[in-house]
Amino acid sequence: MRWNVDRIKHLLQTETQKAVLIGTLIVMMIGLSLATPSFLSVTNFTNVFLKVAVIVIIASAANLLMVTGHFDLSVGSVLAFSGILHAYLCKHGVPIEMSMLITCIVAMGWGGINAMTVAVLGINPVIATVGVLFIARGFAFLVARWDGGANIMTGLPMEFVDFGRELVFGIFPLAIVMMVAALALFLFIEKRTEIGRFAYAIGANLQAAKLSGINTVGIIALLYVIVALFAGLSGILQTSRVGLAAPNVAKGLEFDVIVAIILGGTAMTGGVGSTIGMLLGALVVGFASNGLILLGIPFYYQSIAYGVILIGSLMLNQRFTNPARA
Amino acid sequence: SIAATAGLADDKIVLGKIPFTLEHSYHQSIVEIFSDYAEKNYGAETIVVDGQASSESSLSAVENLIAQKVDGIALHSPDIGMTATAVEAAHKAGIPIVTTLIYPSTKTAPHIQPKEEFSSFRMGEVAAEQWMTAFPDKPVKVAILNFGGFEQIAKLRTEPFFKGVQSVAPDAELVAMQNGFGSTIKSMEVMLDILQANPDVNIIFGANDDMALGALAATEQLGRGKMKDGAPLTEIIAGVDGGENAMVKVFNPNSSFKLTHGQVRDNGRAEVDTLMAMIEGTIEMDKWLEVQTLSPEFDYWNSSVPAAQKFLEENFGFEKDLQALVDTQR
Amino acid sequence: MDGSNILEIRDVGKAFPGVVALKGVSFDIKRNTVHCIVGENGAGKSTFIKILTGVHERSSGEITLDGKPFAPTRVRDAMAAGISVLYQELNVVDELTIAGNLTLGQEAHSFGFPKQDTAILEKAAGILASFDESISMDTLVGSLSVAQKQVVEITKALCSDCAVLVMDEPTASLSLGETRKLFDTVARLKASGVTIIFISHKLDEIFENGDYITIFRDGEMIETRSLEGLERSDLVRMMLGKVVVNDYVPSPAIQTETALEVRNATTRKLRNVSFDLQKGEILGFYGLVGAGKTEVCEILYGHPCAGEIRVKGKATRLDDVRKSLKAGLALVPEERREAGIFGLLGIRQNIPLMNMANVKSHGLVRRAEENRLADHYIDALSIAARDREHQVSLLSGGNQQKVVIAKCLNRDSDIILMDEPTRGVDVGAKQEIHDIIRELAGQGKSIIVFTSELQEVVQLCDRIALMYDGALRQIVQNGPDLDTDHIMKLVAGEEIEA
Amino acid sequence: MKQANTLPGFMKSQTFILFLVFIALNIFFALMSDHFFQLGNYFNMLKQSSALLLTAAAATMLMMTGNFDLSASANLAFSGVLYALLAAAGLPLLLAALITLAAGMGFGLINGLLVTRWEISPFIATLGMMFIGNGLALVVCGGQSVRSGLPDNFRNLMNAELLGLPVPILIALVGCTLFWVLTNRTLIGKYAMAIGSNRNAAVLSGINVNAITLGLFVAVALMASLSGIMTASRIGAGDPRIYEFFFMDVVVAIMLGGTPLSGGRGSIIGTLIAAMIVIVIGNGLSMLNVLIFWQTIIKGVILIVAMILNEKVKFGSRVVATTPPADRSVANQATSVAAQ
Ligand SMILES: Nc1ncnc2c1ncn2[C@@H]1O[C@H](COP(=O)(O)OP(=O)(O)OP(=O)(O)O)[C@@H](O)[C@H]1O
Ligand SMILES: Nc1ncnc2c1ncn2[C@@H]1O[C@H](COP(=O)(O)OP(=O)(O)OP(=O)(O)O)[C@@H](O)[C@H]1O
Ligand SMILES: [Mg+2]
Ligand SMILES: [Mg+2]
Repeated sequence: MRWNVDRIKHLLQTETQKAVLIGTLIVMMIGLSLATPSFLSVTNFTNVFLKVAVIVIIASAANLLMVTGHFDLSVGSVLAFSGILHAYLCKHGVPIEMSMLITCIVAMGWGGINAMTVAVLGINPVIATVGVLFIARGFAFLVARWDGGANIMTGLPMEFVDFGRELVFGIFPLAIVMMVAALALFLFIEKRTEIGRFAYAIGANLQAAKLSGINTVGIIALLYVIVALFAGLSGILQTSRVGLAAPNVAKGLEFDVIVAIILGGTAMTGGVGSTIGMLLGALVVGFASNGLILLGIPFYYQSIAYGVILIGSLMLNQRFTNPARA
Repeated sequence: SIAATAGLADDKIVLGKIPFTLEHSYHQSIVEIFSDYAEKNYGAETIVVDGQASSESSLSAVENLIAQKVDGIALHSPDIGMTATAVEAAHKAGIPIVTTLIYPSTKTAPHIQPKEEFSSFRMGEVAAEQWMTAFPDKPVKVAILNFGGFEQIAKLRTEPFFKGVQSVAPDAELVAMQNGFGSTIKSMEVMLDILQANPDVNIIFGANDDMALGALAATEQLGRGKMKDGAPLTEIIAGVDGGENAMVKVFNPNSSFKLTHGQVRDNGRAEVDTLMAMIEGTIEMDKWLEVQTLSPEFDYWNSSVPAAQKFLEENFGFEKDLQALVDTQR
Repeated sequence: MDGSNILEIRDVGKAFPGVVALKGVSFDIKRNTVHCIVGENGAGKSTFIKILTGVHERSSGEITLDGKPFAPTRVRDAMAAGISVLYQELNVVDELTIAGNLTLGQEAHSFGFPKQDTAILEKAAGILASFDESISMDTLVGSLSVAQKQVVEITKALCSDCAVLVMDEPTASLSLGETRKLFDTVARLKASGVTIIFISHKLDEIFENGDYITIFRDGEMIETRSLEGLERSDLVRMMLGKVVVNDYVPSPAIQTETALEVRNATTRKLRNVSFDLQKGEILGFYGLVGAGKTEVCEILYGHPCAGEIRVKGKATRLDDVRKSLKAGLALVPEERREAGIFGLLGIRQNIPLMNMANVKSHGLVRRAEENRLADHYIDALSIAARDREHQVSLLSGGNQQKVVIAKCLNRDSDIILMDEPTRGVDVGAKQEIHDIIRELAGQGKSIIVFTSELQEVVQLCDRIALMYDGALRQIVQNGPDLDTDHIMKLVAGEEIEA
Repeated sequence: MKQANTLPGFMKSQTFILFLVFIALNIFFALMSDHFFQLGNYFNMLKQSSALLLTAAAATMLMMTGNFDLSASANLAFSGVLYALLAAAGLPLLLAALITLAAGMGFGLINGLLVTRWEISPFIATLGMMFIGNGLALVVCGGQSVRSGLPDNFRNLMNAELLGLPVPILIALVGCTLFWVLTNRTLIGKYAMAIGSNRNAAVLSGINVNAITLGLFVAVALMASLSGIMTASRIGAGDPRIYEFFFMDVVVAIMLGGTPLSGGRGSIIGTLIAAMIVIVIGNGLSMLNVLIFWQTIIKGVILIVAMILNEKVKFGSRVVATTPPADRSVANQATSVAAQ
């Protein structure tokens, strides 16, 4: 296909959401690099990517889940629980790789509960996953308590932190590599596999999807399990990055994830959305919070500015997709 | 004055303890010490209702305990204003109440006050001294992680710490003060951003150990965070609480997390003792009485591992060997 | 009929992003007439109505109502001007009762508290009962069938005292009986001085009720004239720009091989339904609304039943959609919006969903294959769309139906179930769909068409199964000597001596 | 045609099942703890939850339209601080309250305009307002709770009694009754339902969908703001960090009460019972001296189990509801065709 004015125009028309997000990002970057000299550097971009890595890893899967019209509010708790479990196992003599495996399987178990209640029993995803949010969080605190405190840190084997601090090829932090891998996997699923196509179909019309012979329950369940698995992996990653497992981490992570997804253009009701959009959404959020700290803005004002950026970027988007408006 | 009558007829005394939030090890430990001590020394039973770091929940907790007709309430409230209300409610029900850490705005009940500000100041002093000795010509730049501006934290920890620094290095500069949300991972992310904007930060204070550990992780990721046999290289990190995780770093000659202070046991015991004194009528429940406890400071240069070992055993039910733990560190 | 114009439409145009739906139409509507609007799917009829009623804002042009400029920006404006509308899509609130739906937006109230307006309710109940006595006013609308919902909507439109009544394909899901009653009502309203704008794809209805007719094609007004003296074939030619002949031709490839046998199928609704389907045959199921046609369709596609079903001689249970698909059946469902299309997705994504094998190689979805497939069906079924990415919910009804059929054809099943395949489809497209069905039969596929339109079975099917009240009364052979009176009697439940 | 049912209709409703769960919990805790089943304790629970009940009742109506407000907690915190500031500045309490309510209403107006005029997803719009509100609450008081200089009568609102009932309970009662009446007896309730069920149908019926949605956003904001005033008066200070997960409690109460996120139906009574279930669990488990972490877990399990029960019952009643009264109508059509 040749690139011509028409095609670009068409792309702009159909991909307004992304175009606006990219525009917002560019404006933010120009502003920040003028305002603070330390903004435009490899380490800073690494920092931002590290900051959004966990969000993007989980949101890659959660995005497709939301494309089917479902969501998972338990990711923060599953992440915290997995971090604690991993640290607990390692501290009590389970080899690190083994512990990772067990933690991942247990994390998928949490996803399995969501899959069971939401996909199979048809329970409202808000309540079902909030239920798991409570349960997993409670157990995270309990496991830590059985270990004798609120955090697990001392007594961990020295190699515990190696995984999280590993630099792939000596330059890329593992968290970023995992983020790219999760993105690539879900881009691939979205664009090239049946599951991706079916996810959109389910979100667009559940009834029609069933009548078309699509295994709707199976796909929704699978996505719930993958989301939980990614939350579990993120928990392991995060814990081994800081070398400490705390049961109170990632409170409200579910909102960060949903914000990235919705900013990226995925509808809560499903049927539309894209992995790339989600990434852009996460980056807007990540650069906003990075910039606010770089500028040394006090916390209270950061909160206000963050809210304004969220609403502002969606307003911009509305303005461009819907020129008739205001 | 009101007489503490409630519950005296019961065979067993029941105390209510409202921790700030059980989500932190400090508060878990204090609850443990409180109940053990009450049981062992007074044969009293303890009911724990979590304050969930919210003044709303804490006040509800007070009301619930009043409904259960406990004999005394120990409250670590998250808010100064609410403390007065809680005290009034307890008194109205004739139940003695003791408050901790957060001064009530009305002084109508006994209060336990850990004098943290001295140790915070001292940590600032020591950190600045150590830095100035090692790098006399590198100006002191301080970064602080707090809980998002809680005033009590400012009064007891962050302000005295910075004053301590200034007392040694008068032109020390506070280059960043950000919210670490009391969390290690959040603090790590925030500290990465702070160090990006201010790579020359050389003294970092986390208003609790979790945040100091997050700051340490951030510096480590940037290839800093190290000391050479206790000699500063890139920065000095200080925290508060004095738990096991912090101590292990503090006494590790290669880590730049070097100072902390804390107190659990004395606070817990003082709460129980004061409550029991009120129940037994030896002190009046509606008179202001400030019981002060100390929050001993530990740092690599001036404290010993055995002292820290003892502190951990007394305060956190520590049963391991600190030196051994330190030795396993890289 | 005093001959004056109640509405004058001048150069009215409407552009949606990417589509010009109306390209400046001008015509007049005379007071106290039945003015019909016809045109292919997507010609712009509904768009015109929505402009008239303030749902869409027009891009250009002017309208005068009773000689005064009329530019509604909200639905209320049109209501206040005395225009009452029956929209093409069902617009009922499932969670409310019938009474709640009928009064929605028009309630008499004081300070927000609804006042029991017995007069209105009695009037509504009267209108409702004249269509269907069995439904009570406090039934939840969600529990009604599509046809009954449509009756509720008609009742709602008729309730308000209006000067202009607009009906956009009111009979698409009505039975003959209800249709008849609707026409009686139309006649009565006209007698009482109301002007009626009537849109339909069923030409009989046009000729029966209409006084004037406006023909739309591609967003343009082709002609407005009196229906008197207009020939049916001329009308079709004006609508489509071509001639349509649609007579029954027996399917050429009927074989003696049985594709499907159903024996004594019984459910709560069905009683002992038994029939065979030959290979290469088009079997029609005809009955009134609620006779159980859809129910027969359902037991072949995912619903359990008592009795025996054999597919190609093999006893099979078809109580799960995926079992049916595996056994070689595929369905074009009755309610295309709810069960057929994936509205938010493009045509390209819709078509392969029943059978991804056609767009995969090495286990992966190939975009190029998807494109090829979409282009193939857009071409084969002449789906009118901007391009293959056109969002299906924005296609006109007929084209949406073609997308559903394309999706089903892509499955390449041997037995195809089509429940009301041409509902809401224009004459041209209907002819095309019929041609597709015939072609499929010619390829040796077996097709069952469930329809409540007599003309459709008569034109299309080789054999016709007649349903009444959950029972299959008789299967008649189509042919030149088909006795439609006999059919009507059977489906109406009259006793026939053997 | 009447269905031959052994159970009366209301017993099949979700709300009734919830009510049974609620009763069962009460009996359980009454048996387990001496102090639970006492008027004083119930007054406590109602007082503690009065803000939640009020806001949740309003938010139920909003959710019936398919919208929700995540900024309620920020609004509550902001309003509490503002109210305390105004009171400390010497304004008469009534005036302070009115100004605060007006400011709190601003949240609703902005939320409503963002959602209706700009068609921004309510999730982002109200989450954005939550961040802004949280920041504002901290900014106006400089991060310190407002407690000095408050007039003596500042806490009267929440501690006074009227007719033997604590005033906060009366306020909640009046407020909830108001919203029950609005939902079940007025056109607004009907329209809210219609908007959530089929927005298009509502628009085409001439309902001013945007005005009603906006109005309900404002109503929720007003109630959140009032809750802020009540909470400030309860704790005797304006605390900017109060009740961070308030909106979570609100949403859980509404959805457990049987109102779906997509709207279309809803039950104020259901919401109130659900809210009380959550409160009773917290209170009862605390009385049993259950560790907070176990409390969290038990809360989660009860949520899921209650929802599964709901779903089962709903399923049962759906089957009943859709049995078509077929025979007569078919016969009716048949005769009419025959008459042609
Ligand atoms: N909201 C919309 N956005 C974009 N395009 C639209 C919209 N509504 C209609 N269209 C397009 O406008 C054209 C005219 O559609 P309209 O619904 O008026 O056709 P119609 O004549 O009523 O057809 P049918 O007989 O199938 O109902 C079609 O091409 C349709 O795809
Ligand atoms: N008279 C009726 N009253 C209530 N529900 C009905 C009635 N008729 C049909 N239904 C419901 O509508 C659906 C389709 O029913 P059925 O198979 O009997 O109809 P049909 O003959 O296909 O008629 P049509 O599809 O034209 O409505 C079924 O779910 C049935 O329960
Ligand atoms: Mg139309
Ligand atoms: Mg049917």
